[in-house]
Amino acid sequence: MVAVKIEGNRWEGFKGFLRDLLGEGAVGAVVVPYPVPAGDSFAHLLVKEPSRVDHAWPVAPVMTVQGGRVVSRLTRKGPVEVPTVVVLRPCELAAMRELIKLNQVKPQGLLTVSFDCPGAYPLRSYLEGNGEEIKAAFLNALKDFRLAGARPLCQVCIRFTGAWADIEVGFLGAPQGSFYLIAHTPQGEKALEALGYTGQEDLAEREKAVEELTASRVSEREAYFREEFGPQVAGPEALLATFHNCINCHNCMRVCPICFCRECFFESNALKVAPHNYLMRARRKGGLRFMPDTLLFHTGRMNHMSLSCVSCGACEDACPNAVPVSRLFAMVGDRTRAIFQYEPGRDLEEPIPFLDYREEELQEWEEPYIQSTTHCPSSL
Amino acid sequence: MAKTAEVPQDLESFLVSLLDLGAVEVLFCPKFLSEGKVAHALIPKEGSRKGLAPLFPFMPANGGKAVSQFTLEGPVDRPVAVVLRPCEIRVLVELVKLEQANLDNLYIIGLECGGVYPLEKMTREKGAAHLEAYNQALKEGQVPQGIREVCGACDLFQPMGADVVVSVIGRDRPQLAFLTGKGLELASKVGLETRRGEVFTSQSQALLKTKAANRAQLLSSVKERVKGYQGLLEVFGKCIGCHNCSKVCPICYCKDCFFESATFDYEPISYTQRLEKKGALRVPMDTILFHLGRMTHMATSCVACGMCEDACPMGIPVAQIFKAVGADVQELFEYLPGRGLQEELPLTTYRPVEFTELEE
Amino acid sequence: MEKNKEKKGSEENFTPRIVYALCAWCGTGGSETAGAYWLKYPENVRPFRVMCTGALDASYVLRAFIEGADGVVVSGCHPGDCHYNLGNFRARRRLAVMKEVLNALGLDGDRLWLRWVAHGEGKKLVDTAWEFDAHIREKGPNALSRRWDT
Amino acid sequence: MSENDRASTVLIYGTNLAGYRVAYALAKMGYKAVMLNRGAYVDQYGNQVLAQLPLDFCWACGHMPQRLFIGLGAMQVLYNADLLEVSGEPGRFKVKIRKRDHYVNNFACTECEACIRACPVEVEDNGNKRKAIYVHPEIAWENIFLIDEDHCTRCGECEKVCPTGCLKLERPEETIEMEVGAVVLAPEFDEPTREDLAKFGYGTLENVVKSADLARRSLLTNFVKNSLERPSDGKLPQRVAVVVTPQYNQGVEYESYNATISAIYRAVRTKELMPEAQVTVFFREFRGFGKGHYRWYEKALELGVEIIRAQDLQVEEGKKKGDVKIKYTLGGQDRELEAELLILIAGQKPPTLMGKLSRLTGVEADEHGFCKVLPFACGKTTKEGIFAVGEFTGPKGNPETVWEGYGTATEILEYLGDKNFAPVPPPQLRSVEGEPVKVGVFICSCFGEFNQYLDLEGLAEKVRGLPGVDHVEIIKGCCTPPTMQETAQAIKASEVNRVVLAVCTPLQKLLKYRRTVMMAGLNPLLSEFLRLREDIIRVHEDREAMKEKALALIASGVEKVKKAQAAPPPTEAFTSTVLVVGGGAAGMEAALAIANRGFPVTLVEREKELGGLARDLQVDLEGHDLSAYVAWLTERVLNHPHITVLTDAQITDMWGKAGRFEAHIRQGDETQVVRVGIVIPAVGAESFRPNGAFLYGKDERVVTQRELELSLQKGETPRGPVIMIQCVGSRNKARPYCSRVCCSQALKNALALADRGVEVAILYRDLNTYGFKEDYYRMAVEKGIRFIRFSLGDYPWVEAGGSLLKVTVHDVDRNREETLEAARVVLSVGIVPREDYQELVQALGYKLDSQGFFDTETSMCPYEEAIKRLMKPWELSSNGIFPVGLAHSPRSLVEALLTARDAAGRSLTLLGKPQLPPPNAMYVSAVRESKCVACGLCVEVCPYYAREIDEVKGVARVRPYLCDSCGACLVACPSEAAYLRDARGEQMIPSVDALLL
Amino acid sequence: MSEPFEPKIVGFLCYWCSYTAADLAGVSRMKYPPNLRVIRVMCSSRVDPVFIIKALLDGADGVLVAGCHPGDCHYQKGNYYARRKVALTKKILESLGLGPERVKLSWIAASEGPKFAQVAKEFTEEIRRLGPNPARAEIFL
Repeated sequence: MVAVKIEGNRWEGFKGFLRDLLGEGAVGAVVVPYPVPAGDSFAHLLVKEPSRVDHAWPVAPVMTVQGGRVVSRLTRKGPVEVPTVVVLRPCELAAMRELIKLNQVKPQGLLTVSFDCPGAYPLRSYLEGNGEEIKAAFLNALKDFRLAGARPLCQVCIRFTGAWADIEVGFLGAPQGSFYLIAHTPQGEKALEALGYTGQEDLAEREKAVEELTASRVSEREAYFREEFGPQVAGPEALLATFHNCINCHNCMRVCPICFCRECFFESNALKVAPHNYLMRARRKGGLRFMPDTLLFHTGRMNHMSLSCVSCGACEDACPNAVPVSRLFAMVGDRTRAIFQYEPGRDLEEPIPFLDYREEELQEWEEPYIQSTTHCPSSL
Repeated sequence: MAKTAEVPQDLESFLVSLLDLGAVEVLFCPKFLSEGKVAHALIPKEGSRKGLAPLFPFMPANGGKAVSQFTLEGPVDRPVAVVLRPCEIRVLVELVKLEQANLDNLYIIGLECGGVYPLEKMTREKGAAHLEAYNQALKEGQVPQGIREVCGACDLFQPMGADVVVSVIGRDRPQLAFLTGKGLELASKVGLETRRGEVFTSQSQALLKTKAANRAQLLSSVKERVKGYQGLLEVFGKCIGCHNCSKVCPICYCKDCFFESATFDYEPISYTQRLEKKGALRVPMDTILFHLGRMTHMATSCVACGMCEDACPMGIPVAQIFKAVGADVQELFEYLPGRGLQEELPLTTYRPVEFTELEE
Repeated sequence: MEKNKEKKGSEENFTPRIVYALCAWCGTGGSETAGAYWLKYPENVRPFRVMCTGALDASYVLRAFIEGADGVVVSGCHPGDCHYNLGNFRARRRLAVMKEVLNALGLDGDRLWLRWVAHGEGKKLVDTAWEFDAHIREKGPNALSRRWDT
Repeated sequence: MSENDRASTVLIYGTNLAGYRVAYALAKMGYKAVMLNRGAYVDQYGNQVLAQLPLDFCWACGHMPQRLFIGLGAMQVLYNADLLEVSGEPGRFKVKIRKRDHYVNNFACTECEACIRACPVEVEDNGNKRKAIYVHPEIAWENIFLIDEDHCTRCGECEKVCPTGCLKLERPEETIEMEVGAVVLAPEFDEPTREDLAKFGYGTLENVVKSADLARRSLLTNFVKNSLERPSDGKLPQRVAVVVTPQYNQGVEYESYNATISAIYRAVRTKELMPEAQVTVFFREFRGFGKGHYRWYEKALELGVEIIRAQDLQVEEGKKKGDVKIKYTLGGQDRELEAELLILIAGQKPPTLMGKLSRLTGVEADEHGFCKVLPFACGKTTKEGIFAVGEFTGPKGNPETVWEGYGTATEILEYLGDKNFAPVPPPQLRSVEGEPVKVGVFICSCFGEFNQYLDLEGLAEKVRGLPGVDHVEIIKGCCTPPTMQETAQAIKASEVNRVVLAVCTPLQKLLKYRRTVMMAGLNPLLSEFLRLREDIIRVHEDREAMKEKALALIASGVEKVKKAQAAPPPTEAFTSTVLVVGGGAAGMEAALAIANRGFPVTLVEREKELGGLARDLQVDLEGHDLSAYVAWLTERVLNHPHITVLTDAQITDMWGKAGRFEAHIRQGDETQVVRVGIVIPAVGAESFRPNGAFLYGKDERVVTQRELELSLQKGETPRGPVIMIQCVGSRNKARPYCSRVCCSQALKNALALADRGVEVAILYRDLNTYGFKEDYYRMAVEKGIRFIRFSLGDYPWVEAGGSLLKVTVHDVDRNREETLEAARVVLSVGIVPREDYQELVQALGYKLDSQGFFDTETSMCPYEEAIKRLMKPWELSSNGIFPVGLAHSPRSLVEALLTARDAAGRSLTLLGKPQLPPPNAMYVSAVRESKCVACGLCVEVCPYYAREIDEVKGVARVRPYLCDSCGACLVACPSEAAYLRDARGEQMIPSVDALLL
Repeated sequence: MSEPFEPKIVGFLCYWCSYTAADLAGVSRMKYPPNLRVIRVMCSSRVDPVFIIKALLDGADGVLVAGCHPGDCHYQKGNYYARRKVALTKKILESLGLGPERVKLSWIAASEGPKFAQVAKEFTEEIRRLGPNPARAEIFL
């Protein structure tokens, strides 16, 4: 492990580091968020020229396209041809690593850089607010790590460091006006060494800060889902009321980095049924909502991907009608993942739970049969 | 002049009577999910008719698309009354031409449309609050405040192709007009006495003029805004490529969008070459290609229903732009989507002599 | 069961719709054994055959819950005894996730049961049908399956 | 005798499992078999697996395919049959058989039970009432109709009502003669009698039961609390004892391979049901040497099962009424235990038929009374052309029994003439492409039987009202040849192209239903079957509700077929050559057995010489001359025209799947490419190296058994006592398996040392002298060899004091510490997998089991791999890879050769067929390429290696003949890219909806 | 900046007429500018407007679609559809101010080798006059 402390403005320093990586030829390109022409949003740019990095926003105030998805599009057909740095939020990195397991990202040639993420603003409030003010407030958050108005899920995020990246950019626990560069992998070390960084900075302060914040976030998250959010959505009544806003556009699925399918099962022929089927169901229920299958879509999707859900919040940002999708999925996912103590993106060797099994496990989910019951009238 | 009748009580009870008196077996109509939230609902005879919301100014999904989903696999085998806004009927007609819907046994009840509120607005502001002002504006033949831009500039708010037209603009109480044999059949089945009368009020006709002017103005301002690559990027630059506009678009009926197919998964070399050429490259690629490409696929049939703009998480005025471009290309082919089933889709027909100016 | 009837007098007429998902080998075999011995179980329990419990897609189960079932019970070969070697180990994981998704959303994962039944275990299958029927009667109707706004 | 003079049919006497396997293997190789059944029906005489396998491990679906072959005409079963005479010579025996057909021909019976209703005779049977004609109560997967001859009055009522004519009260006894190429003796298992078990109180004490009795009692529920109720008073016992009887009943019964694990398993299940109960298991030694056995043993200890390794044991009446007192000796002390219920795990008796069959056929018995078979062969008796298999030749494990069937079939081929069996080709199917969907529903009335339970007419009327149903018809049946014909005609006449059959039981009759649909020219993918009888008529009472349910099931079927699409069964080319990797004894054996049938085999050995580990072997415990056999084998292999031997060769690269592998083999500087259809890994294994432990490697007086053996061969004799330590590197957390060979090796060497007058002590945990090896154990005790038992947590300690080594051991039986002196300490080291397996495994895309050997996953089933898996009818389910020898699992040489013969047999069922259809014909999984993004989830979950990623297209691909259509892939695929051809998403969702009608 | 502008033009030529004409032009050693890069399609109607737009967004300075003369299509009416498609594309480009003049439709029969050379030359000149496609350098497209 190589860990160094960099003095100076964190923002400029981070960009400077990326620029140096490009400039020193350690890599051939960088993927990094960048302001769009109108300046009102950000898009990922694949950059070759070091000078362009000056205008980049490695830590963007909003998540427009989930970075994991960007990397997937970039490498789905094969690994990058030039060594490329990808700057990702921790949740984007987790998604990318999950996609490696799913063969949707080819990691060869990629050098991942992630950072202590202060969270992101809801897309909608960012678009409607005063861009410059928000940007300023956001840059401030890199200092004290408090982002007022951040997305609710970001506020209870428990994987907010870039510890799974090749190179982690650490703000927490670093003295003001400085930050850490920490290489976690041989590739990361090589890249740092190429820039002349060596040594092993004492990270005790940082580890303590991360630990404390994690601990408080864990309890906040748990409390938020149990006390605040959970009761708002739990149960048939509340859940359906939550989905009354859903317009069935499936955009949550479209922007989801984990939903890598080319065609969603819930948009496939499987659900295209004849008119009499709709009528039959309508008769049973006293009516049938159109577009149909809202609940099936959401719960079905939870079964498909909640184990791999990285709680990035992209779905909620993309929902045109304010359904708290990301929180629903995070709440459910926290519980389904707990069954297998699985964490998406944690370990590339850790198989996705549905691919794995133990011969003796989960007996508590089976219904025991200890004694032949007497219900059966024609008992033998 | 047509056979008309005032609704005896309110529109909802007329619709219920269609079921009760056996005129139809099923009703397809917007219905309240909860306060201020509606969805289209398939209501069988024995179903619950509480909370019908035919006129609620809100469009969570294009009703034409909903009917298409209902009848995609084949015709319905029993009479169904479908309550639709004009743009929804036009969608339905287009989709029938594209073999995506089936009109058999459908009785189309077309609403004279005052426009609907944007999705966001409705959800955030609990839209019902505007209802009174909205109804007042319609009564006076005005454009209600705050409705979607494309609705404000819609001059096709008087339904075409309906069996029954519900006229509301300039009226205290909706009036029904029975325009087809099927429509009259409904009238007689529920025992409505009809008389001859105008389908639409003079206020409605006046509104038509206002809206036509709004339309012209909207089209030119939008075109000005997106002009050239610069303009295009100013507007579409923030597109996040979610393709939700195409997903909610009733005309984009494809099972798999071309732009999501493997065609647009690029080999690594594509990125390398482009990066070499330009020095930087937006990833994923094809943000603008998607919009322009989609335009070439569906602009001829775009009915400017506005769903795409509602569904855009980035607030891009997609519907306005597509309406503007759609207007141009539809004019080019003298085609109005949804006007009639006999009108052929522009790109599946041709005339031996046309567009001679393209050739030297 | 007698007790239930007293307690839920108003719902005495409630006949739950129950889907019994069976693998094509042991589960179906169990129901054939039940037939061979003329063992009776409630008529409202309807078999749904899949090749293997490991081939029971979550979407089938959810669809049943949303479109009319009050309960779904799944039976197949005992662990270690799957016709396809290990389908049931995977099925158990999937079932656990299905139940937990339902639980997390307050949709009562207990309306979904998993119990292994081998080919010869006709009575076990019948017992399960009775037990599950009583269990669901106790719970009452599944709210979801009667809602138009799903 | 020339090939043309030989007969092609094989006579199989008896119906034990190995016999079935022989017939099944022969059928697959193209030969017919006649099975002689002494009984009136299938499985009247319990075979080994039936007797030993508890109900929780169901093997019906594994056994059924073998039965299906009877239906296909490959096997003919004679009932109530007896062998009268055998004459002639190998290749053309004349046999005379007396037989009388069963009253009810099971293969023609529709199981309508009209006969039962018609029968006027009521019989009281064990507290239940039944008729004089009744269904066999114990065989779950076939409804076997029996006539109780003691009570039957021959009134003929049953025969009158039988709609199919399958019931005939007068079945004449006939004597037939036939010519057969070979005879296989496969009589069934002999259980100890009541008298044999009398010393355990069986038959005298009410609460002493056999495990098999418990099984019978829990027939329909599996093992539950009710199964444990005491026979005397119905009380649930709180103190349960389990005794493995053969270990205390020497000379009377033999210990089957499953005995101790059965005891452990029964104890574990009891403890699981009643955690508060006290459960005690008695045996002398734990002989769990199968895969996964040791894990169950540990589980028992974890759950608090008490295990007592009593040296001797007696049972008498307990103090409290109904209780049982077990008096036993442990460490020389007498102790006792009172139990409320005693469960006996009984052994196996020498076959009673031995004398008779010996007289008839000339086969010889061995000293134990079992049929004598020749070493280094499979099922060969002392009489040429007559074979003996299964429990007839001695106690067997399940895998051995199954392997033996295939192995023996390969031996038999030598004696047979031309192939005489080929399955009937499927009927011609018409294309329905472009036709509008027309659904026909055919409701079976079972010759009118169903009418009394269900208003079929009314049901048909309602079905007519279902949307999209074009034709409804009530049929008589579709499971007997005439009704199949009639129904096919009806389907044709109705001009429908989708068929729903509402019938009885698809598991048994599925193939007949599918055939009926095919006879109508339709692809069976366009049809669906549902069960009016098993799902409705027999299990319900409320007629209205039954009709409603029937309608829902039919509606569900209708919805499913509406979107069904036809597709022909895919076939794939198969390369009929074999690659054997490893030239040890097992590899050579497999190569030779295959090459003898004329198929080319390439054998790759990385060393310069063939023979592997076996080169060092001389004789085994039983005295078989191993070195002579290995020498003979090597000679044959090197000179065989169909075997290419590549020594000093290495596989540098390999890929592919069953049917077409490609291997690059380097020999010196040259590399050649070999294309084969089957790969047989025979790469052997290694001995555990106990580096440093017990002073091994530090003190030269500490040696392994193998080293001792080599020095003994050289004529060296240790001067002073020898101490052997067993289970070095085996049966611990890291290697939780028994290496199986070390106890025999230790005994062999100990006996040799004793003969030279050396004092020997064997320190052991459990002495695994399974089967007849027990004799040598007894011999060792007689010769004064000491046996001291220690425990897993307390291994002996070796110190290098003075001239002799000092070994300290804690004797658990006597609970005392003892220090012994030794001139040699001999370590019995286990067999461990080789580290270089991984390369081959990766190249083959195969998996190792949890113990690191070359078989796929071990199973939860403690019975040495689920029997079902062993009996998989589809050989290719292991991706055309048949591991043999030590690479498969630790085994003695003779046992390892058996795995080789099995692999050869499996290969021979496939080789020579240029095209292989998938096992389930058209019912395979498939890929919608446009939806697939090559995520690989389906590849991972496929249990049969049937899926792979096509790197060029970037999509998944199915290898159809590996696919057994389980559907794991379609569930793993979150999209609709993976699907089963008969269960597409668009079929399943509407059918769920309709089910809830 | 200093480099002289050499237009890049994509030509979609129908197999039966225009591609043969291009062949003929080559065989007859008629000179036409090297700027035209030819993509062969079976019929001009195969040219999805998306192809044209993709070419323009990828930096092509001009797109030429050429096929058989009206009434002369090998597939009877493909070129009529092609004409409508090109008209549609040009209209969209016009509406959005993206320079419809960068797209050209031309009917060139198999025998019209000289015409092909001439069209190529004229169109290249026309594009040269229009200058580089502004999309070329745009990184956000």
